[in-house]
Amino acid sequence: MDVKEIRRLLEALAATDVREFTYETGDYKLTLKRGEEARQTITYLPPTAALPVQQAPVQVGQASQASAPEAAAPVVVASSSPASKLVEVQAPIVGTFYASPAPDAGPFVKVGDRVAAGTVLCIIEAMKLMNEIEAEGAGVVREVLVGNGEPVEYGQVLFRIEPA
Amino acid sequence: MDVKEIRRLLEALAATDVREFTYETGDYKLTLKRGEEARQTITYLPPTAALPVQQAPVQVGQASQASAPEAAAPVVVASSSPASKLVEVQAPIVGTFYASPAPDAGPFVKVGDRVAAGTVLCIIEAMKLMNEIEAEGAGVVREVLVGNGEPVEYGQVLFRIEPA
Amino acid sequence: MFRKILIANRGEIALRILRAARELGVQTVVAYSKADENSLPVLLADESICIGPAPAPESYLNVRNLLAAALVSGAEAIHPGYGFLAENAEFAAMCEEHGLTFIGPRPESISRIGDKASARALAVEAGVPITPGSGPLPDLPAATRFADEIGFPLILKASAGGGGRGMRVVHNHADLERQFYNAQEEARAAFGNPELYMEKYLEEPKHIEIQVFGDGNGEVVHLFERDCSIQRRYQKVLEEGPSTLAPELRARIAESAVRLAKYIDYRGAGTCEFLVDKSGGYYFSEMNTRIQVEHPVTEMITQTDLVQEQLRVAAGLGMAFKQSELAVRGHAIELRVNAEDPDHDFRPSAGVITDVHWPGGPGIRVDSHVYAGYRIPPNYDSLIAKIIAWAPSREEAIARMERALKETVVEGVKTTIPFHLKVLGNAFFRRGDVYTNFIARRMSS
Amino acid sequence: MFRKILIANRGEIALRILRAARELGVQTVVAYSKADENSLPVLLADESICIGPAPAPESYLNVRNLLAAALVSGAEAIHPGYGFLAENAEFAAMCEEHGLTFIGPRPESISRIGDKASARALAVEAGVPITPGSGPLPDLPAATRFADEIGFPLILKASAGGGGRGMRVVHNHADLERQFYNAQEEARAAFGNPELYMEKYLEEPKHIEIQVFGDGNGEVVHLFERDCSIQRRYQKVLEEGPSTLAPELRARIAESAVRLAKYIDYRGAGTCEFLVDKSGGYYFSEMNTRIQVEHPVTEMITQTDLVQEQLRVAAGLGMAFKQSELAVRGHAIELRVNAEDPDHDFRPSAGVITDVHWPGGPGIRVDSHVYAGYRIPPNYDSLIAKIIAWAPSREEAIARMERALKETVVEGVKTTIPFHLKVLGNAFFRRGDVYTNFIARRMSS
Repeated sequence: MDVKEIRRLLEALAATDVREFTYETGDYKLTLKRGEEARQTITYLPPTAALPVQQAPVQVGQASQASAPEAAAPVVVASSSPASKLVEVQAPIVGTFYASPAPDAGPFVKVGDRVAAGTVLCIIEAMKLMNEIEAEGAGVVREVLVGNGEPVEYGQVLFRIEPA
Repeated sequence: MDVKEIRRLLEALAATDVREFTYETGDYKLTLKRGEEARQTITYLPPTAALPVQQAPVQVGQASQASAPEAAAPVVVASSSPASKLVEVQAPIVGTFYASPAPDAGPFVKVGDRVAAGTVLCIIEAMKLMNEIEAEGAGVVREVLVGNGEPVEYGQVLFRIEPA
Repeated sequence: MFRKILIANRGEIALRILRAARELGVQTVVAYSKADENSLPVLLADESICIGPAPAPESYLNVRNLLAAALVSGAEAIHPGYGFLAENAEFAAMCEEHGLTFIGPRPESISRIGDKASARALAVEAGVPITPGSGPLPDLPAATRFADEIGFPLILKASAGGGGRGMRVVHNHADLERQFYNAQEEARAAFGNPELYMEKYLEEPKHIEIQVFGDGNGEVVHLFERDCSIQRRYQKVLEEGPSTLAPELRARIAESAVRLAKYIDYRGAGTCEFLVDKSGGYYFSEMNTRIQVEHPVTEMITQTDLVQEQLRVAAGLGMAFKQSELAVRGHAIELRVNAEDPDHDFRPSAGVITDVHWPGGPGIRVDSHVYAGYRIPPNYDSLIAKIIAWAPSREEAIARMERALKETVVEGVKTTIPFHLKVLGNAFFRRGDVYTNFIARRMSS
Repeated sequence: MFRKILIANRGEIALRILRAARELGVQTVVAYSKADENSLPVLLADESICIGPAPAPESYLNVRNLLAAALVSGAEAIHPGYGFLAENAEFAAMCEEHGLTFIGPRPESISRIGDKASARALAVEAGVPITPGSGPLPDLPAATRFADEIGFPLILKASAGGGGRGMRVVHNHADLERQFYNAQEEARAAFGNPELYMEKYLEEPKHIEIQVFGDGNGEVVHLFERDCSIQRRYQKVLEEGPSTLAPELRARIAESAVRLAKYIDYRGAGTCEFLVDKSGGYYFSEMNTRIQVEHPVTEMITQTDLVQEQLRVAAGLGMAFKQSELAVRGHAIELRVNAEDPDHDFRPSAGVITDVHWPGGPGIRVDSHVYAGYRIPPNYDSLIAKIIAWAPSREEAIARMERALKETVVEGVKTTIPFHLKVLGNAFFRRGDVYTNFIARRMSS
């Protein structure tokens, strides 16, 4: 660990309410206390042997965890709120979203509709193929997030459904 | 860790509200406490064996620190502790340090000597001119930090004097 | 010129293509996997579209999603970069079927010259030398006859083998007798097929490759050679141009490459790889039908922009290069900075790049898609930057590269920079004494 | 070549010199002020030595400490960079007196050609055109006679003035009559001396400068011109090369610059500045006896290294350049990225650079001494980077620069990048229609 790293660590800590900090490896140990008095502790326990460095393994005793895996972020946040008991239906392929089976037909589903597992929710056209997207479980459609004819990317949220 | 790094570290710390800081490796241990009530000390225990020779090694007595005026924060901290009532005499110019008036003469001052304001402490030779460096006030020489014939840069600490 | 293209790749080459497109006023759509959501090409693109989860087969190799992404975004052409689908003839053909221009050679060129055996046959037809090789060898006497004809050393290979497995170098008749039946048995065990063949074995060859460019209408130029002899486990580590070979030999190899590319009326950027032995013999080994990682070496010494040229040729605007206008100026070296730990057998060092400071100043080019705070996904290769140094001479280019590496800072992951510094400091390297076994033979410390 | 040199400067030029020295195997001692303790040149230097507190007069202009620093560190030569002591003849002379090589022209060259009045006289002697000017004008009739001789427009200047103060443009006799005595009174009030003189006033001139290089033994070459017309309050904002002037005119201006430099047997790098009017008249205005901020433009289009060349010539190794070998290839543009707020009258924006991401890829060079976490000291100028784009043509260089700026990130301080983007997008700029009043006249939005 060099000064730059320590400095960055200090900056990172400044934004938190961490009071004491200890970092110990076979090579060195770093301890840090701050603030008026203080009792919270963050202890950074680096891999004893050789864990993959992949995800900075910040083991947090008390306080927060800055490095939430960003991939899951929005989904997880949504599901932890009460209003978000909703299940998201995501686009499994890239293509053009169609809400109805034909230009002059009504939509497969609209907000408020009850659906069962297997109910067709929409079509995604990709490579001239019409792919029907079905509900995975029963529930009520609460949100339709894509307009008819719009392009959708992989993983894009199409519907939110309140499970029955 | 060299002086520059420590200096940078101190600056980084100065901007925070860190009270205590300890950094320990097999080679050395660095402890730092600051803030109102703490006994303010900076201890830097360099490796007993393998001191880097090049970088003027930090002479560590008590509350030592090689860093100079502009890194003001730590200096202030240091000087408020009882042990660090020492006054630093810094090089006002760049040049070659001479401890004695002539090659065969004894040093102007040595550790333990009493000095008065105006006592010549050393000579810094720059551009073939011998510049006498005088004590600014009375006191006892506690540390001599530069060897005879060594180059000194601007702001380098030459002596520490305990004011009378 | 195209109005909009889709970039079907990631990392530094996606950024490279984006830069070329942007400078030509072409809009970019970057197709990306979930793992690359926060990558620089995605952040800089005019548009981006997620084409699947992190695993490449479901995203960067997902033909259906890539084509759909191009179609729904209104892109007129697809640039495949290198790797992934870049040399996939079927993908190229599907692009054309869907009215999308594949920025690369014609699909049939990819299949004809992309296949190694077929490429060797084409080279023979075009009069380009290849390493002499036998047909299938039923028994030791057949092998001995071939050896008498071609001379030692030779290399025994399993017809069904690949990736270097089961190969044996034989230096004389005794070797051959001792190894032949063992090799047959090993081939049977490993591949279920005992069939063997032999090729001339080149000791300490140089890996020399010629950059070619064709307009698809019969015109082919070369942009001189790159020396990519410094390899670690068949992975290029450092590439440079021009090579230290004699000018006359360099010209002959380049002429052979042009002849081969003309023979198949090659379109776009391609590379003909040759092995060159110490007696000046050179042998075509394969052709890469795409832009290569090391293309900046050629760009620096010829002051061209190969990726822009790919776009121009694909858009039907013809080739800006004329052979008579192309010349080599100075010397360029490219290093591949990988997030690997050279102290631990180059194991990948994925993670977050906490701080990065690339070199700058005269003669330095950096192609990198990383930034401070970027997390290297574990799903793809470990290349994080290419640093290229140009200078009037090879000696100065080496000095400049050393200077550049010493001002480079990458924190958070291990990189191959310390290893590169060792290569640059190696006395054999400095005098150009480099062959494909350089790292094994000269760096085993 | 020198074994060790002292760099008596800071910021990007200190780093530039360090890079040149390092590539030549020369050790560097960076002399720095307390404010620059954590600067990149100090961090990268072989040695560094503090020469005083932040204020420049006590550090970078502190001759005694600089010379002592060179002597105690065993440096053999001092590179002054630009600014500070770079054009101080006395400092150059003191270096020589103390056995140190001053990397620049001879002291007497600096004093002879560095002084503006003396330089004009030398130009006349060497047969290089200067803007016609009068001697002191005692009264209006004398001024009128000069006006009749030279023709309007003219500019009235106070002999004791400077820095643009007290100057008045007169377009006709009525103007002159109205302004003359006012100007005398103003000069008396401002400078205590009413003396006036007049010069031909050039409307919408281009600022064209010729890079010259002399070996100090009678040989002088030129490295073509830079067009630095785009200025804001006499500060250069964007420099490019070559200019859009006709080739014949460019050649004549370059020839004049070489004639002047030869006339004083100039040694090292220097720049002769000219004003060029729309009718093709060109007038020497001054010579800068040092390396310039915008030297990378010339390096990019001539593939040279001017700073390395300064070291070579200073070390007595002669000049590597031959006029016949020098040629312009392509076009280069340099932008000065300043830590200033273009939305608030370009006020300095000192502070900590919290994040920085420079552009890369083909044709881009970045010369910058800053890094993430670097605190810009308030004591010096606000230049934080020079971005240089090279491409085969001016149009492509502009497109490349725009691409580069759009991928640049500097956080923590305001920069002039948004302003540069406006300049690059300006239609007059794009067609090369730029004169020294460009920003005032074409950018007043």
